[in-house]
Amino acid sequence: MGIEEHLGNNIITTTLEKLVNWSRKSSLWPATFGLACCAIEMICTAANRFDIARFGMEAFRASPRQADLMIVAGTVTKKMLPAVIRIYEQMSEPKWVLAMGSCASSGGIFRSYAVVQGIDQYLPVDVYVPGCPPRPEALLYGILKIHEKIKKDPFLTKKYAHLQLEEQEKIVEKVIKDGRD
Amino acid sequence: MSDLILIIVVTLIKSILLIFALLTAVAYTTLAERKLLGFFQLRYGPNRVGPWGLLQPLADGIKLMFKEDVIISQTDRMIYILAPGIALAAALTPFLAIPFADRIAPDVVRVFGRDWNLTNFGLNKGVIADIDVGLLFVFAISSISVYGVILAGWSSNNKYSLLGGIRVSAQMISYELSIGLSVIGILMIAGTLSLTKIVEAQSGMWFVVYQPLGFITYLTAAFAEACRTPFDLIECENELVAGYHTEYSSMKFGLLQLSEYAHIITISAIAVTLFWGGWQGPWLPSIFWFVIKTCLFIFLFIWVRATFPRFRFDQLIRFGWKVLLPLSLFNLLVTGLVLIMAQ
Amino acid sequence: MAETNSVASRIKQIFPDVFLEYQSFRDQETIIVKRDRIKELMTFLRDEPGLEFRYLADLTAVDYLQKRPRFMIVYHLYSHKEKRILRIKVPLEEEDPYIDSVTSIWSTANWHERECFDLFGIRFVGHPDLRRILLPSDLEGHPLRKDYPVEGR
Amino acid sequence: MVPLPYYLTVSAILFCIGVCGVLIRRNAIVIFMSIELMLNSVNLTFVALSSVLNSLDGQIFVFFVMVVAAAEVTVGLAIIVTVFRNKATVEMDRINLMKW
Amino acid sequence: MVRQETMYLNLGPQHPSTHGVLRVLLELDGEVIVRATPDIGYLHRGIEKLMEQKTYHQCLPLTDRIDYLAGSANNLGFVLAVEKLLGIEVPKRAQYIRVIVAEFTRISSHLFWLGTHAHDIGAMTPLFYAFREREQIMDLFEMINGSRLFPNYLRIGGLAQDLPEGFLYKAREFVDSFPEQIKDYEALLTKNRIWIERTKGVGVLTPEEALDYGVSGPMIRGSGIEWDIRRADPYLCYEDFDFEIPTGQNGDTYDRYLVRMEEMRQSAIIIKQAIEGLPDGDINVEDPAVTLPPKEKVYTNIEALINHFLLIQKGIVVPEGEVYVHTEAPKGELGFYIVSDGTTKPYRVKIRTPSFVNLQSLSKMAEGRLLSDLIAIIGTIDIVLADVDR
Amino acid sequence: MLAIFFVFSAISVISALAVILNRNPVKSALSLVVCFFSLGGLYLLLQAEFIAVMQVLVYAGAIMVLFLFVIMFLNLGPEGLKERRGAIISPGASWGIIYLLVPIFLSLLYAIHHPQAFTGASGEYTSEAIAAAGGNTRSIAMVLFSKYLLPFEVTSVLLLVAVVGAIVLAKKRL
Repeated sequence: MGIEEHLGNNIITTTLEKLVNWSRKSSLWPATFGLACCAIEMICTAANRFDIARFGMEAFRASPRQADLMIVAGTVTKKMLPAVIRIYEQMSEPKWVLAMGSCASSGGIFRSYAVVQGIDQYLPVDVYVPGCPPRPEALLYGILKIHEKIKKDPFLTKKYAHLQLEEQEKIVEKVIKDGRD
Repeated sequence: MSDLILIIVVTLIKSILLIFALLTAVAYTTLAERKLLGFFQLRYGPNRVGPWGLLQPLADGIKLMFKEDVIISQTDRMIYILAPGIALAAALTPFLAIPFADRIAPDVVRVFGRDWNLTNFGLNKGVIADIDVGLLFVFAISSISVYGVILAGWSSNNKYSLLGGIRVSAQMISYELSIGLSVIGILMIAGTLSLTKIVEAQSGMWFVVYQPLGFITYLTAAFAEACRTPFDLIECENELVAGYHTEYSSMKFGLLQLSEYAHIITISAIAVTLFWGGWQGPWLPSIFWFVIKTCLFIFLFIWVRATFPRFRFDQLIRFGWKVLLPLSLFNLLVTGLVLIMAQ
Repeated sequence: MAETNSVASRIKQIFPDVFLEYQSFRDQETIIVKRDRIKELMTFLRDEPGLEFRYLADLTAVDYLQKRPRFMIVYHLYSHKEKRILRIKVPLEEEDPYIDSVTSIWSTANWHERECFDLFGIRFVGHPDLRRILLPSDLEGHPLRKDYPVEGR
Repeated sequence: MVPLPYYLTVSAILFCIGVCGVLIRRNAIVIFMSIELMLNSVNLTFVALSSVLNSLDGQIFVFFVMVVAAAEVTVGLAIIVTVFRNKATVEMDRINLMKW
Repeated sequence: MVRQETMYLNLGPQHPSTHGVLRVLLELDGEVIVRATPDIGYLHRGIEKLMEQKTYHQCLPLTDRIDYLAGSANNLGFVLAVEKLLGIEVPKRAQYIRVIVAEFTRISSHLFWLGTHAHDIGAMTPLFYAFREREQIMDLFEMINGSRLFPNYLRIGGLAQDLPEGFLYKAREFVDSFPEQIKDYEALLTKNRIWIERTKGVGVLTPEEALDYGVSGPMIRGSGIEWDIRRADPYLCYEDFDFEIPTGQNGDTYDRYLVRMEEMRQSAIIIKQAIEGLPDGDINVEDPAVTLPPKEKVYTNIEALINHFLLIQKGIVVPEGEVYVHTEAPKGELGFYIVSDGTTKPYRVKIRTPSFVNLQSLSKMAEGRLLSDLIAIIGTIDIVLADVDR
Repeated sequence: MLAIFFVFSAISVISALAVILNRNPVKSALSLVVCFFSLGGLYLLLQAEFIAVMQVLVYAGAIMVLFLFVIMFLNLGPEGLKERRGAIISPGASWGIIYLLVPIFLSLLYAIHHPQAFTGASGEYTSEAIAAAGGNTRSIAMVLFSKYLLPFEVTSVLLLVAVVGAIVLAKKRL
């Protein structure tokens, strides 16, 4: 995390918290992360008709280090899973995950040997957007929901919920195991 | 002694004001780019954050500041941290010598019950340091600016960043020569290296009239210098992910981003100073002219970005050596001949 | 029909030892051959004037779990000149299913054969780089075999 | 005003450091950089003396030194690149092109 | 101290210009590619295996998601294959409508290719221009069956429903204005020096190599071989329409660009002809074993109700046999090889996808080129990773 | 004045030491850049503005970028940037250095502190004369293009030869 760890818990922090949350919500840069069909609708969302730029979100970052929001757009296969997790871990805090489409949420129609049945088994998903693929409007609605969530985030008054080290190790182990078979 | 204090104080005030203005300008250049790109691409661009999206840069800045700062373990820590600073400093420093207005204060100011004569050392002029070799100074500093990129690319310990770093050093060698040669025509006409004198020499006619070819070569090389489309090879997201700043996050990334846009402003300001009469212009106060002209150039940069594809790396180098260099040499030759004839 | 029969009969004539059967279904011709001289046969089909199946459209396998022989390799050849599809099928036994690679005849067979190896476990002898192509390299089993559960093991 | 010997001392120190670099380093590029360092220390003497002696010849000589250095660096680095292509090393101990 | 070694660079599986989740292992000497090895399978979803568990109609939504830029084109290939197995032919009106849908799909797929390809080479704006038109096509798709990306409009033996009112008018409107809009892109790219520099002579495939690598669609036509399945092996009623097959001469990226641009124009011409010649009549075959009875009959007629019940519950019974049907999908030859064992579920479906085969030529085209060229080459192959991996 | 001199000279000496003592060639090159900068500062103190700016422009801006480019270009491999471990100075060499350098350095110091060695006819370019002529740059130009015209022209030939030579050497195939 950034500066806030050095700040105490006092009267200024609530105002600061509001300001920072506002800025985080206003400049939520997604990582370019298209996996399958949903990526096309994600690109449509960024294109001129739906224009995600209105929310200051057109800065699709190719480097996960600079992104705030990971839109898991599409089917996650078991071969792809380690890469997905890695990208998530490369993103710097604070970060949010949006599972776009039924494949990312639950595996969708692909109940097969190769497909991960829902990315939420491995990543903390903030918002699920249903649909196969969801329409751009649906994605925009999901993003607005994330905005609401960010606005309520008490990151200063309550310490940010870091994953504990052991938990993290467990997840990594699970990934390695599941990625294998 | 009081003179020295005066110089220091006035220069400090001017510098701080300028830096503040510049950083604001840089922040809003990013917004302008996003809005204009939206306009070119049949979109709206940011419009939800504040009225017309005007608070967007502020939000971006605060967000970046409060983002986790990842410093990768296998990196050269010091250089990694230093690089964004070098980049931004090198992008802003040339403004030291660029005259941005005619005069910004009266000759004599009365403060603390004392008259201070500001004409000494040109303190009332719209330039921070009227350096005798201003032009050379500007180019010397901008030749330093590649270090920020090279070091960022090298210290990130990432192959994409490294490729970005290598690209910038190779590409810089190919355009730096033409950018230097293209302004020599100006030197020959103005007969001075001081930027204020160059601007004053343009009171009759702007140098772009005498030096159209020089201007074109300068502008082309300037696109390469600012690493903008069609020459944005060092960070082109489609090839090198994010190029030299792939591994940067938080405010360090913000600084690199700022330096990139600051570079655009600097380059535009130099172009205005050398070719488009600097602050010269009728009716309006001089500083307005300077700002308006610079903004036009920034607009041009964004326009080109929306229009052109990207050159390939070797094509840029070939272009630099085989097209720009001969052109600027030819320009030099013609200017020399004309000057001799005129005598 | 007669024309196609002529393909079949020519193969029968030139490769009598491997020719097994000729089938036709919905205007599509199938020739079933043994695996022994597959490379020779394919080279013949590619280069023989009047046939010129220069284009390997597809290469795959079918797993007939209950039947013997269990696997069937299916080649779909296309002739741009004759504008015609020809299907060549080669039966393979369950134990150690292998067949000669046709990569040297058509470069495109490279990935098709790798895919076949990946999903069916069929070995292509003489293939330059026979690795798994679609699935993670450490996966066990071959998913398109009928005895592999659809949701994986 | 800084006395002349001060400049000359700094220059001498830099020169000696450059000599050290040439002598002790194996990496051809670093050796090359040490040579540049020596050239620069000499430049410093030139400029210092020219300012003391009220003559511009020293500065002009520095100008020429820079030109020569630029030329030298281009060719030198080209040689290093070529050697590296053939020998896969830039270590001086291993570059024995003259010995067969 | 240092070995001269080539650098290994891992491009992907998550990289902005790999069009999804392609991974390319690169061996670089400086920036020159010594060897490029594509590594695929990051989107392998086991569609072929899944199809073996589903009835023929249940397979249809799966085919949509193979090449997700051209959902209807995949539907078409599959239903044609099944219809061939069944030995039926759909009525003329259905064929014409299928042609219209297929060609719209081709245009939308090519528009997406154009946008991303241009974006890869660094021109941002064509992407947005292309999406302007693509959204219009999406609207048309939404009209016919309610969904944008995957209309899932085709059925075995016909169509899900007849065209809605106003569709033809809007389609006509689009087709009429489209050639004008193509000029916008051409103005940005075709004569642009940088674009030509970046694409001419990059990724050359000679006709022999094209055949050897089995590439199809615009790839093989770009190499100068005039082979279009719509013409060579006409399906639906493509022989009714008058259209040209554009070909290139040099087989480079620029030629393939021109071929695809021209194909979009030709598609618009085909659609225009189809709209003009659209016959009246049924849209489904009159075969109770294949087609669902009309809804009003299901409510009033017991026979129809049982028929409906059986078709939904059990599915269509397809006779034993095997067929390979190939169609000209936007990206090339899309082949469905279906083995039926006489039940309601396919015994084995092999999908011969164009991208899978076309992608194989990547290593050949990229060898000895620069890293930037690789990006252009990936763009020119026009891959969709779901199409490659299935 | 003296304080500034000491700052610059200290920086230059320290960075020069860093050039030869750093294992990593990239860091050596960077130290050299710093050294050149501080030398530029010293030139400024000596009122040689033109030379100072040229120092930054040519040495720091061009030559060192070339160095960095070559270093990065040759050491692409991940291990490449690290030199082989072990002493930079071999024991034998260190004695040689002491025997060789100490006398050189001492004799230099001796010469420096006997300034009669440097007395010569004072030139005409005093700082007042330079100011009157229109500044350092203008005066240099005057001398360069009159007295030193031939050498100046010869350097252009030299540069041309260097460029041709470098291309011939470094290009894989012509």
